[in-house]
Amino acid sequence: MNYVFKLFSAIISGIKHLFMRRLTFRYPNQKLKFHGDGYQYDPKEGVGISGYRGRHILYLEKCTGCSLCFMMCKGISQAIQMIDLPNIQVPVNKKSSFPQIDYAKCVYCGFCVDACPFKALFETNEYEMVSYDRESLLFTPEQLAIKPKYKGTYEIKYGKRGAYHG
Amino acid sequence: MSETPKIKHEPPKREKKIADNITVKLRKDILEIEIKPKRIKVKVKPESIKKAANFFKNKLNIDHVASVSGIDYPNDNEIEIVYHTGTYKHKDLSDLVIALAFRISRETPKTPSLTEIWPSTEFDERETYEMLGVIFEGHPKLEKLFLPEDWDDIPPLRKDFKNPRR
Amino acid sequence: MSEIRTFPDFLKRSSIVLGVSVLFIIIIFGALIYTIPAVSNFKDVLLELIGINSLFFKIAVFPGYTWAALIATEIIWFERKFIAKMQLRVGPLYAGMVGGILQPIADVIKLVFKEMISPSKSDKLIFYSVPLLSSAIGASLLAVLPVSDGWLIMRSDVSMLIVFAVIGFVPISVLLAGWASNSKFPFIGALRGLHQMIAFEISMLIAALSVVILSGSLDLVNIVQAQSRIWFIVLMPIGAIVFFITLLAELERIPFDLPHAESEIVMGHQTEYSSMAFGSIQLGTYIRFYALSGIFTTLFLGGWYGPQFLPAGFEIINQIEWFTLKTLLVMVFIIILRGVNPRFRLDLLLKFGWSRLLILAFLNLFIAIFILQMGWFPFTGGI
Amino acid sequence: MSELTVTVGPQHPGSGHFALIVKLDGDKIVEVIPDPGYVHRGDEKVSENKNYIQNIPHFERPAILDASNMLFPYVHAVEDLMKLEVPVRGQYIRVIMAELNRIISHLYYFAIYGIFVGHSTMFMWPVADREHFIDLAQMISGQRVGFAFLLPGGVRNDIPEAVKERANEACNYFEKRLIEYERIFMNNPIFEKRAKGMGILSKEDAIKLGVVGPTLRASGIKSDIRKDEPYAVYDKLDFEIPVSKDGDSWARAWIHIEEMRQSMSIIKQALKDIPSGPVKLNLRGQVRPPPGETFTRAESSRGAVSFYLISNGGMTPYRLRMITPSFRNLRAISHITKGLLLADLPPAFWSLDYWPVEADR
Repeated sequence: MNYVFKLFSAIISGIKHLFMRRLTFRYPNQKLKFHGDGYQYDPKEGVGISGYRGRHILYLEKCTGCSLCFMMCKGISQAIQMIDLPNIQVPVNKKSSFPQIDYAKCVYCGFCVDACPFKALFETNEYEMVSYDRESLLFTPEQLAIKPKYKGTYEIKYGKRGAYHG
Repeated sequence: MSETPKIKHEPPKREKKIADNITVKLRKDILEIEIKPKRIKVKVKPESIKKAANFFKNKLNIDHVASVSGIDYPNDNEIEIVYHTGTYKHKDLSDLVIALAFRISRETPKTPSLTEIWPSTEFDERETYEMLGVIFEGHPKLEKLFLPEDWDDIPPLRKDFKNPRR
Repeated sequence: MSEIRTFPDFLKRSSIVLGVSVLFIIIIFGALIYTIPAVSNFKDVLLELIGINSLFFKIAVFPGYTWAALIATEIIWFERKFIAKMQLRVGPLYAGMVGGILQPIADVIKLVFKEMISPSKSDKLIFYSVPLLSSAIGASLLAVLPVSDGWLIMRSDVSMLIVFAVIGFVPISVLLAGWASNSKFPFIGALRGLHQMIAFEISMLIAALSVVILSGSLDLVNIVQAQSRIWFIVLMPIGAIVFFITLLAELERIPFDLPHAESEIVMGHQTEYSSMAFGSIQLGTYIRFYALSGIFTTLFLGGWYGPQFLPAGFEIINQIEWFTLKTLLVMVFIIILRGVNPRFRLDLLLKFGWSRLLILAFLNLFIAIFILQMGWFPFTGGI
Repeated sequence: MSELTVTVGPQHPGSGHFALIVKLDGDKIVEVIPDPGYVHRGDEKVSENKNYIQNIPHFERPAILDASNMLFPYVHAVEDLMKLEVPVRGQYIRVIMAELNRIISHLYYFAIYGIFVGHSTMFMWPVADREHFIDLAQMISGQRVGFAFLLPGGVRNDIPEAVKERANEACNYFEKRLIEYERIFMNNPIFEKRAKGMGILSKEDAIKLGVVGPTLRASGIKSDIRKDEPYAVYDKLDFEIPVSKDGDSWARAWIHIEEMRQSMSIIKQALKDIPSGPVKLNLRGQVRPPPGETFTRAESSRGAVSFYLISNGGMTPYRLRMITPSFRNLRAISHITKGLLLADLPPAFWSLDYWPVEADR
């Protein structure tokens, strides 16, 4: 008899969920809201500023080409390469050497941001970088310098009929 | 542990007592004994490892081995084997880890297996065998565990092993 | 850059092919019906052949194969949607206007255009005859399914026996599928299916037998008529439960889906099937799902009986409505059970089947005889 | 009767990235020989080529669902050698992340358990409910899976204010959901039939084999590193350790349910008690411990994970031994599956929460 009662309570529990809201997040139509503008790092305090760790943004005018991010990434995922771009003239960067990031390899740990002492490399909210070939995932310094426009408005909300993305 | 290492200057009493107990019973076999809060490391002569292990099991209520680690010291031409042991039965000692260490020659790394005393060492000893080439005599199944069956290089955790891809 | 053949492109092409062929069939039929009326004699023949009262219409359209196939495909959609709701997800969404209602049709189109693969050492004849057999078993159950008083394909004095004779073919089709595939998982799945179905079939027969004893007839129409006052589920709840559980086992549905348990034996006897061969096995399974739910309705839930809410003259439609409604409710309940239960294990299942269900079935048989002997059930033999 | 040898895995729907060589007598299991190593990547050797910061994303990888718990003993080991005092707020944030990770990992356990016993709803619910906690972890750390959040000397960043409210809401919601989990899965008679009395690991065997974590506690031994050897701020928080005496598959699943309850209570307490202040020491430059050796432990979601770190004062570890709970629970697989039926093999070994990548390292 105990079995029947337990089975019955399981069925009731199942039926109850027919009246709950669906949690499914319909991705291409809905996009998640992140707080902040992405992960940043304050070299003076030595502490990061919380935010989503997505695609990087490179401030070309601040980058000195010191290759500290390259040194850090060498032991993690080898995604960063330093390349010379003579057509970009930055006063602090005599050699015009900038990082180039391969997002097919990047693990988004953000230690390159921690390694940068000049606030030149931050991370942003953008994460949509799908392509058919690996070459398009290789982001040159000019591409990294573009500020992404990410707009997400959906987040999990808790209502009477359960949680949902709204 | 990391919390308050600076406050405790002298070795803690409980650990000191256990260490004294070990020193008295195994005086002839011990080379060195290190005491830290909640950690004791006993270095013994390689030939008396079984005696020490039996003493640990029967007198100190050490009932399991957490790990068997091998460390390669090419400069001393020795391999150090460390058994980190602990106890579940003895409630007061549950935070204590007693390490049983000994060094063997690098050319002929042979040592008796402790699987009869602690069955929990079986896989660890197999791993040490394949990673460092230490032969545990009397082990029921001394075969490769993680490495591919056709591995024909020197054991990979030896310091003179170089990753061929680098 | 090589040309990438994207999916929508492929779908477009295949839907064009399908659309053209459907259009072709419609034109031919239209031509047959509307251009030949000059020959009035022929028109009468044609009407007799495909008219609404003809046997052909009943078999092919309603309540026969087309209707059952429609219900089967839509119950697949409904099951996916329903289970999805229970599991806090959305299920099919994009095909069709309302909640992906055309998803099963898209699936069928996909299956039709897939390559038919068979294992190299399989017995080709048996291998490809199993999908046909599976569909045929489901379809032939429909023949005796009494959807209403005056609207059924055939009426036989022994229609109940026909039902069980046809169900008896299911284990054979499963075994043939497993054997002909010449592969490990299908064979294990087939043996499991065989074990399970044989273990449960006897209980099923005995549970149905008690219904026959009470109603005094092997004719499904008479059985329904015997329930005009009181349903058999009220008189014999144990029998109804036993029959329902054996029904689940017969349909290989969770919690008795051992013959095709994914985490254990991949897809059981259906593992090696692909394309429309797989599709027609699935279709057959779902038609059988509908038919057996209909049998349960007939035996225990009073068949077509229910309050009349359509005006007089529409009795048959009313009956059909009630029958369909009850059958769908049984199906929904089976789907709910799928949502909340894990899978049995074979030895537990056999023990359950032989030692519990059989005893319960016999107990129910005694109850039925007792009720009959005490004269508490006055409607034996129909009204 | 002749013995039949069946290899389950590594390409079987009922195994992970490892193989089980099963010897069968009819349908009964005579012996199971686990064959790990399919996802071995030599973490111990690789770590000798990386500096102490570069090792952080790398050491999460063995158990990516349990990232923060895996890093806990590693950062402790480095801090122990460098004699660092971590700010209290940083310790609290570490504990919050670790407990979030524990819930995420336990929910994944239930999802796979559901699949192995054929319960599709029990696969979907935990996957859906993980979303709440992954979302919280993403708010705190900025990543959804591999957080790389714990550093020697503290944590990467402070938690945003909004987390407090969201975490409370999520925990309150999930506490109600756990009751439904019990109704539909744990107390389902069919699941009870399949799990109760299956894969029993007795107390003596558990001690002898040196298993850890929920597996150990299900066998009746009250052992949890968080209580035995309180690290971070676990001694300031009030929580219980669920213990069962049965030692069967059902008991192990039950321990997971109760631990999720305790984790939520810890998260709530920690968010309430958290003091203000810095979250990280400013180490200014490279992390470079002095020569020495240390052995640190932490309780991950699968049990005690330990790091044995030997430094010679260089930029990289001289030798780093990583002892993961799955590797220690691997010893129990052949033990608990003896005498079961083949159909019970996947649910029985999964009840140990065996994670091949973590065991192979």
